[in-house]
Amino acid sequence: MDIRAQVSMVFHLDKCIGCHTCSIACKNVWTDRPGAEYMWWNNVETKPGTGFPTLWEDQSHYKGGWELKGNDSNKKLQLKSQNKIDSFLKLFYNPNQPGLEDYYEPWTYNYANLFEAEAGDDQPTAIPVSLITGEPMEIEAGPNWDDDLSGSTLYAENDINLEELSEEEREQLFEIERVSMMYLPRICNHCANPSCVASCPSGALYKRGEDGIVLINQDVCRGWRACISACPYKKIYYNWKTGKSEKCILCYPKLETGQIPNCFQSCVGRIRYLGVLLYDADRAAESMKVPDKALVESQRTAFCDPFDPKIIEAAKANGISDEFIKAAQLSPVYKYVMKWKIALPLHIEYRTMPMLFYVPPLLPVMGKMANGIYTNAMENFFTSLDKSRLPMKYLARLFSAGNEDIIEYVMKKLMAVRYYKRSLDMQDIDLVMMNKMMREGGTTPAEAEEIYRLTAIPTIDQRFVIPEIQREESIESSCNPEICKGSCGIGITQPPARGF
Amino acid sequence: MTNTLLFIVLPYLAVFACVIGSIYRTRKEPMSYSSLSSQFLENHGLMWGSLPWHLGILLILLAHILAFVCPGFWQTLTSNQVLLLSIEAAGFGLSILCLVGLVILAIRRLTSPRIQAVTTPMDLFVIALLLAQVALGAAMAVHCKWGSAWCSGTTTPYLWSLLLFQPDLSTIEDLPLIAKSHIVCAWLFILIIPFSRLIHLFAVPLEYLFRPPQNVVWNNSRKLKEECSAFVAEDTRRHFLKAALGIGFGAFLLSVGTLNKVFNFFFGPRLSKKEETELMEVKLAHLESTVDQRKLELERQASNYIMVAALSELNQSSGKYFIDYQMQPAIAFKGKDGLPLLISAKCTHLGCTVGNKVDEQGRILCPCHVSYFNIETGQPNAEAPAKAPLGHLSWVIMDERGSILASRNLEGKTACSVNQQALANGKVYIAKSQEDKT
Amino acid sequence: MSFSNTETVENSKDLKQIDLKLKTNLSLIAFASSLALSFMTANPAQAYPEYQAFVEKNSKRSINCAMCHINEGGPVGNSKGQIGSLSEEELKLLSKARIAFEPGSDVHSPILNEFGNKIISAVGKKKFLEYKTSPEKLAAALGNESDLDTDGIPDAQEYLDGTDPLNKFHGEPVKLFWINLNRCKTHVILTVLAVISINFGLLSLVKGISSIKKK
Amino acid sequence: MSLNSVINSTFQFVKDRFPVEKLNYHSMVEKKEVPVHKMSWGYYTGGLTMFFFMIQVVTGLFLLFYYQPTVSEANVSVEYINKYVAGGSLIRNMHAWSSSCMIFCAVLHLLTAFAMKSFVKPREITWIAGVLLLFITFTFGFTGYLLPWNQIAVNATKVGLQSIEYIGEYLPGQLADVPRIIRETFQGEASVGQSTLGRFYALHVVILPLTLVSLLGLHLLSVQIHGMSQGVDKPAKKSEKFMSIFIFKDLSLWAFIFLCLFTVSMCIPFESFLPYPLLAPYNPLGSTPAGIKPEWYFFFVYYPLEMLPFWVILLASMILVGVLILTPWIFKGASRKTLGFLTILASLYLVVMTIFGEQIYELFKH
Amino acid sequence: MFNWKNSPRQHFHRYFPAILVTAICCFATSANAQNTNQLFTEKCAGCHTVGGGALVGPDLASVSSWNVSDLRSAVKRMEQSAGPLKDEEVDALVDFLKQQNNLPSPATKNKETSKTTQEQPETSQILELASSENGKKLFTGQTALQNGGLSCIACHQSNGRGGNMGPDLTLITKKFPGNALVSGIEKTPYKVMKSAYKAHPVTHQEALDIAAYLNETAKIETKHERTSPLTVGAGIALAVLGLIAFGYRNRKGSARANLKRRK
Repeated sequence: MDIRAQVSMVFHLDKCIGCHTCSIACKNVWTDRPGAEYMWWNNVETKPGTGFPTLWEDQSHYKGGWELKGNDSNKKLQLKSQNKIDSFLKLFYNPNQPGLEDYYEPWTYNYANLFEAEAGDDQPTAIPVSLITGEPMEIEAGPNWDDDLSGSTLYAENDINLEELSEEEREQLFEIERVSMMYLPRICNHCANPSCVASCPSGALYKRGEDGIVLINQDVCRGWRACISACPYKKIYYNWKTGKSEKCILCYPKLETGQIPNCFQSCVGRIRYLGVLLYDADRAAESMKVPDKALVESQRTAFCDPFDPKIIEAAKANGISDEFIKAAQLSPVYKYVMKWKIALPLHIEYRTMPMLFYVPPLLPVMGKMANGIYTNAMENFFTSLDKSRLPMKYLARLFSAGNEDIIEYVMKKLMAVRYYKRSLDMQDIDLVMMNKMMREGGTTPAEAEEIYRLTAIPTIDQRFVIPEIQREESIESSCNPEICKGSCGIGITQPPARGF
Repeated sequence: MTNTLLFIVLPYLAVFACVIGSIYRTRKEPMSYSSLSSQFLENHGLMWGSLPWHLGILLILLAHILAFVCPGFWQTLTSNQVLLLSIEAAGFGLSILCLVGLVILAIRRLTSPRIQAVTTPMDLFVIALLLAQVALGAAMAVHCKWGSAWCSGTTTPYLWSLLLFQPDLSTIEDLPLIAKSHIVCAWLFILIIPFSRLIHLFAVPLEYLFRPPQNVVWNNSRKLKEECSAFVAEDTRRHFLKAALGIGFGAFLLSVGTLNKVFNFFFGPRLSKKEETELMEVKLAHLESTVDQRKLELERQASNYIMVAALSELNQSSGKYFIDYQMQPAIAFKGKDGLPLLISAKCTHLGCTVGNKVDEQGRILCPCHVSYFNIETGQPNAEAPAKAPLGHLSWVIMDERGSILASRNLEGKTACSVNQQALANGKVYIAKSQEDKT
Repeated sequence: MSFSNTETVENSKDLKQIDLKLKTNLSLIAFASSLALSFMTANPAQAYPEYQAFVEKNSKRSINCAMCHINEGGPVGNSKGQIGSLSEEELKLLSKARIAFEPGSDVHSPILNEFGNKIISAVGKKKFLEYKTSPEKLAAALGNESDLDTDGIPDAQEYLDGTDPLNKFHGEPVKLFWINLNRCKTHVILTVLAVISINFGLLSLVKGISSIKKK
Repeated sequence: MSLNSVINSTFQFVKDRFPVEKLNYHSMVEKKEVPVHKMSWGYYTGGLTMFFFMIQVVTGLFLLFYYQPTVSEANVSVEYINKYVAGGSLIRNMHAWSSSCMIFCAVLHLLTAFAMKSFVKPREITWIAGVLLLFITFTFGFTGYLLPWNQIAVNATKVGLQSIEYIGEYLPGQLADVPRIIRETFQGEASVGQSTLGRFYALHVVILPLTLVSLLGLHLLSVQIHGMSQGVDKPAKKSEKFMSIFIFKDLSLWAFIFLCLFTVSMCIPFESFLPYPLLAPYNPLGSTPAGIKPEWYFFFVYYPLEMLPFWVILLASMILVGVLILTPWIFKGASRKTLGFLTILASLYLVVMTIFGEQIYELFKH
Repeated sequence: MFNWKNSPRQHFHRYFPAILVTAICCFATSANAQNTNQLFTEKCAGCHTVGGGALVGPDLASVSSWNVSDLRSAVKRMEQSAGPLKDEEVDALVDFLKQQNNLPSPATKNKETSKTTQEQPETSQILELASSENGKKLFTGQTALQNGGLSCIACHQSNGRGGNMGPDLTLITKKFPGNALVSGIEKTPYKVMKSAYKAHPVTHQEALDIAAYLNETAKIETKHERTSPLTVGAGIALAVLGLIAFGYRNRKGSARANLKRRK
């Protein structure tokens, strides 16, 4: 048993309003540099939609993540993008690497023209110019080009997660004026079994042992770009100016000083939760060796109960500090993921064991009623699930590798909590009904109350339980800071400019 | 002069700059230590450029290195006609492949505005140089074909001579211009490695083959406990690497200087006729002197009388050495009485051979510890380390017919049968019977 | 042959004053020279002990006749390389060598070794006889070009040092050291580099091992 | 005192010197530590001596390829090695130089060991083996000197052997003949000749090396068993592992010494210190050439021998040998200070006699 | 009149201005001349001809117009290449070269005669001592040269096979008859070869064998290789390009370009 602590996250999608504040907060701090203009370590996508980079979920195309190989007795996880030998051939040319055209060409506007243009008949305009070449350009795409375009025939309909939907269901989904959509904010999942780390030929990518943050050592990175195609979430970006890859660093400089990462802090909807999860590293890769539909359950078997004395002992033996264990016990993530089991990983079928969990949105589901209004049809509380605007199949593709039972369980619980609170406030549901509903939803009044409290009215300390990391001190006590200077995400020992 | 500059100065300069520059750049600018991929900016042309180029040049370089490092093996390979033809064909094919790739890369770099945003003049120079180099190589395959065969007699010895710090241009200075330019370009190529994107040559991520898939860096107390020691182990490994490098390089240097010598030592010299003759003469002389020595011994075993000298040859001032019956040196003088005076030359101190020159006081000197012996009495001087006197030897004088004319025994008793005049023609002998008594 | 008393007294005085061994040699030499002089009329062979004396005094090394002669006992005698053992033809050569009064003639005297012949052909018999009184001039007359044994020290210098001009492995140690160091600098540098490198390696090894031990 | 108790005490003596429980790799090599203090350099002298011995073995084997031990061939073969064989002169010079260095280091080792009081219980055996090794080393020098068969070699050997016979004059009665018999056994014939050469050759190439190696084995074994001696009065605060820190430091010193030896051998033929008449092939009919003296490492006994009566030297050397062998018991109680003082005296004597011996001798004569 | 292109060492021309004179008739004239001719072939013919055109060194036909002392010093100067020459030998060579003057000769005729008169005796002599079979093996490198030199075929063609850095040797015996060829092979005084074979000399027997083989090749009709390695090489290049195209046929195009508008 190799107990490790992971700073993990829960995004409550019901609360996301798609305002992109998180993206901007991140951009302003981390990626506002030449070469990084097109990077969005945090972005918010509209679902159904193709996302950023376009169609990133299409792994037949990008070859990200792990593949389950071998027979029943000897199952192996293998990188989809490369094996050890052909990775050397891919140094010269990587056929799966997304190019600039898969993202967008970053641009600015020639604002000076507004002031400096000579007097003429027409209003002077600020024409877009490329941030790469400096030439005037046509804008063809942007980081959230398909924002709110859920009904679009180009973007929404090409969503790869809609593959299994029948033609009927699709048509129903994209019915004019009744489209439904959800927002999906994404940052790096800081996976427990990251494929990007495994793919890096130079060994520049690494996972921090004490908090599980995945980082790239810029001094070791040689720009072979294997990680870019290996990451199924396309959350590693290539800096064309420095020739190195970069990725979300979970604002570790803030985390280390007990502060909240930028995107978390700035979230308007307060959808984000951050806390420590204890997991068994020996089980991390093992638990990913099961059939797709069992993955969510299997992943949960790798997580540990922070209250179990045995686990605490093992964790301490492994160097996990008391602060971390305490944070794990208070962790909102543990509650969502393990206690209530209503937060699910995104695309667990990539088998990287992502450590960012989403509470699936209930609103688009509830939105479908016969006449477009909510009713309290008491006889069959959960009928709306079958007739959901956003089919369960679709959500299952996103959050449970196609296992609709899990989604249904989550939805029922969420709905039960909602009805429970409603019954308390409105008093329009009788107790027997309520109890029956709570049973069907798999919850209890106490739990429902707890869920409600953490979801709707949490304090900032409840949302973000950040342990005392004190990394500087521990670095100083174990390694010369001068030597370890380059071993952080973008903490480079040299300016990001290339000579020669 | 030009040749020296291009083929001796340039290579050393290039290799020196390459080694020092690369080490500097790896250590001080690890950030810039890659080739700055442009696939992100331009995806399509790169495949047709990069893949053929890298595939071709890697195999060609491998062949070049093989030819230079194992010239013997390479010569065996190329002496097989079929193999030679295959090597030539493959080499030419690969150079064409390289050319195709390079041209596409060049076009791509010159036409795509996005790529120009990350292009430096050095990149263009590198492409131009590589184009020239590969074109020269391909041209050699046409105009000086079977270079894979003739290189082992020309460029390989040249490179080895450079490696051994004994630059020898003779093997390449008469090569056609194409070949010489190819060599110069190669040195230029090495020269610019640390100053250009070519540095990525040394970034081959071989460790990827051996490392575990996940890479975890610890920085909590677990790190202190385990991974801190891993850091120390890393440090240790670095030390061991340095040690291996140092010892290996030292051993290499030593063997460069000595292996050849050691081999030649055991192989033995190959003497010229003249040297051999000289040596034989010396050997013969030594053998002859040994033979003389043995003859003397034999004579002393066999004959009763040993001739010392003719009486007329002896004088008072300078003695004549001879060997007595005990195989010890002795000196023969002429005494004041005109009769022979035979005295042992073995110093009674530590057995040195006493000198034969008589000084003004009628003494002879043992040079070892400076004892003066009076030749008349045999007594050493008072301060001498030698205490015992030198012994006198008995002698006889015989004429040609063997009749004894005079004799002296060990007690110093002299018997003389004829007059001085008659004695003058006699010869002095020592006698066995007399000696045996002592 | 007899010696006057005065000479003997002087000699014995000298003996006490000056270095004993050297003096012995000197006396021997003086004796030999007088001996040689006495032979002058009967035997044209000459030995030039002044030179030997000079060299021994100058260099503080003892030498014998073999510096210039074939036989270590000098020119006179019946052994190999001495006049007594010469054949008809060799005698002719000897006489030819003896009349080589001017420098530059080709001398192959059978009693002289290479160096002796070199002296006569380079200096000429006439000058050679003149220098007898000031043997140090001989070195200047020999010049610095000739180095018969190729050890890097010119013959003239070896003559002054009292080292064997015909033995490559004999010379003033300090001079030989610098000359040979210059000659074998490749090897020495290679070895220095090798040793530096090996020592670097060994010290790293020590560091490596001690860092293991610390752990 | 019964026989039994004698046997028992002998057994106990050996048991103390070679304790079985320490006869294993772990305690002999892995656990062994070398103290670090201001006299630590002394610990390196022994290794250095061994290094020179190793050089001697290697170069000696090289020379064996060409050397021929006969009176007619010996000198020519040496000349052949010198002149014609590639690297021959280098090998020969190395052999010669390193022999001198080996003796120097051996004496230095003896002196440091003495000063550091490294001979007390349980290291008596180490000390005695070491003293014997030193004698053997000197014998090596003596026997090897003859092999080139040139003037100085043969004459020096003659003198050396004759000195043995000289001892006889001081022995009573029947014993007086013993030294002569010893000399004749070594000499093999009436004067130094082919038989002597053969015997010396056998001694130098086979017998002495074998003896030395076996004694060296004993010496090293006991050194490893008991570890390095404390060396100074106060136990050293620091110590380093013998394996592999000390070993590698030793190796690195060896490498440096090798460089010096190599350079010197490359550049200075060791003959160049001698007047060259001595290097001519031995001439049995000639007189002993002037300027003859032994190798420098015999100066400390040679010059006194020249100055003082023989019996004084004889007595002194016998006492010296006795004292050397019995040192562990004689100086058992002596303090390191006393030993250091004695060592300084001894080394002063050695240095003065070796460097200024000749001048002293000249002064003495007048 | 004179092929300047083939003479690399231009400075020699100061000593040997070009005039074509025949060398051959001397053969018939005297036994002494025969010896001299032998001497010439041994010492000089590796690099020079008399009236046969320039090889490594220039044609010596012209030198007969020189005065004797110049010629002597010129011959003497060649000692560094040809090895020590005795005075008699120098004289003989000077005489030999001087004699060429007497004989009128158009170049073409000269070459004719050289083939018929000079070649025959020596050729047969070579064939006696040598095996052209071995020669072929040596030439093509099937057997390695004894001292480790490169086999001829690395740089020379014979019978349409071989390298082209050096000249084609198929018809070399026409230019370089008999002993001249042997000595040329043995001494290798040519520009690239000189240094390459310095450390790996060709033995006399090998030279004989190779000469014998070359003698034969002159008679056989030249066969040309059917496929040049260059064509094969170009084929290989094409094949690899094809392979790349095949291997990456499924590579990713632009994802956005692949977005299809559903209808």
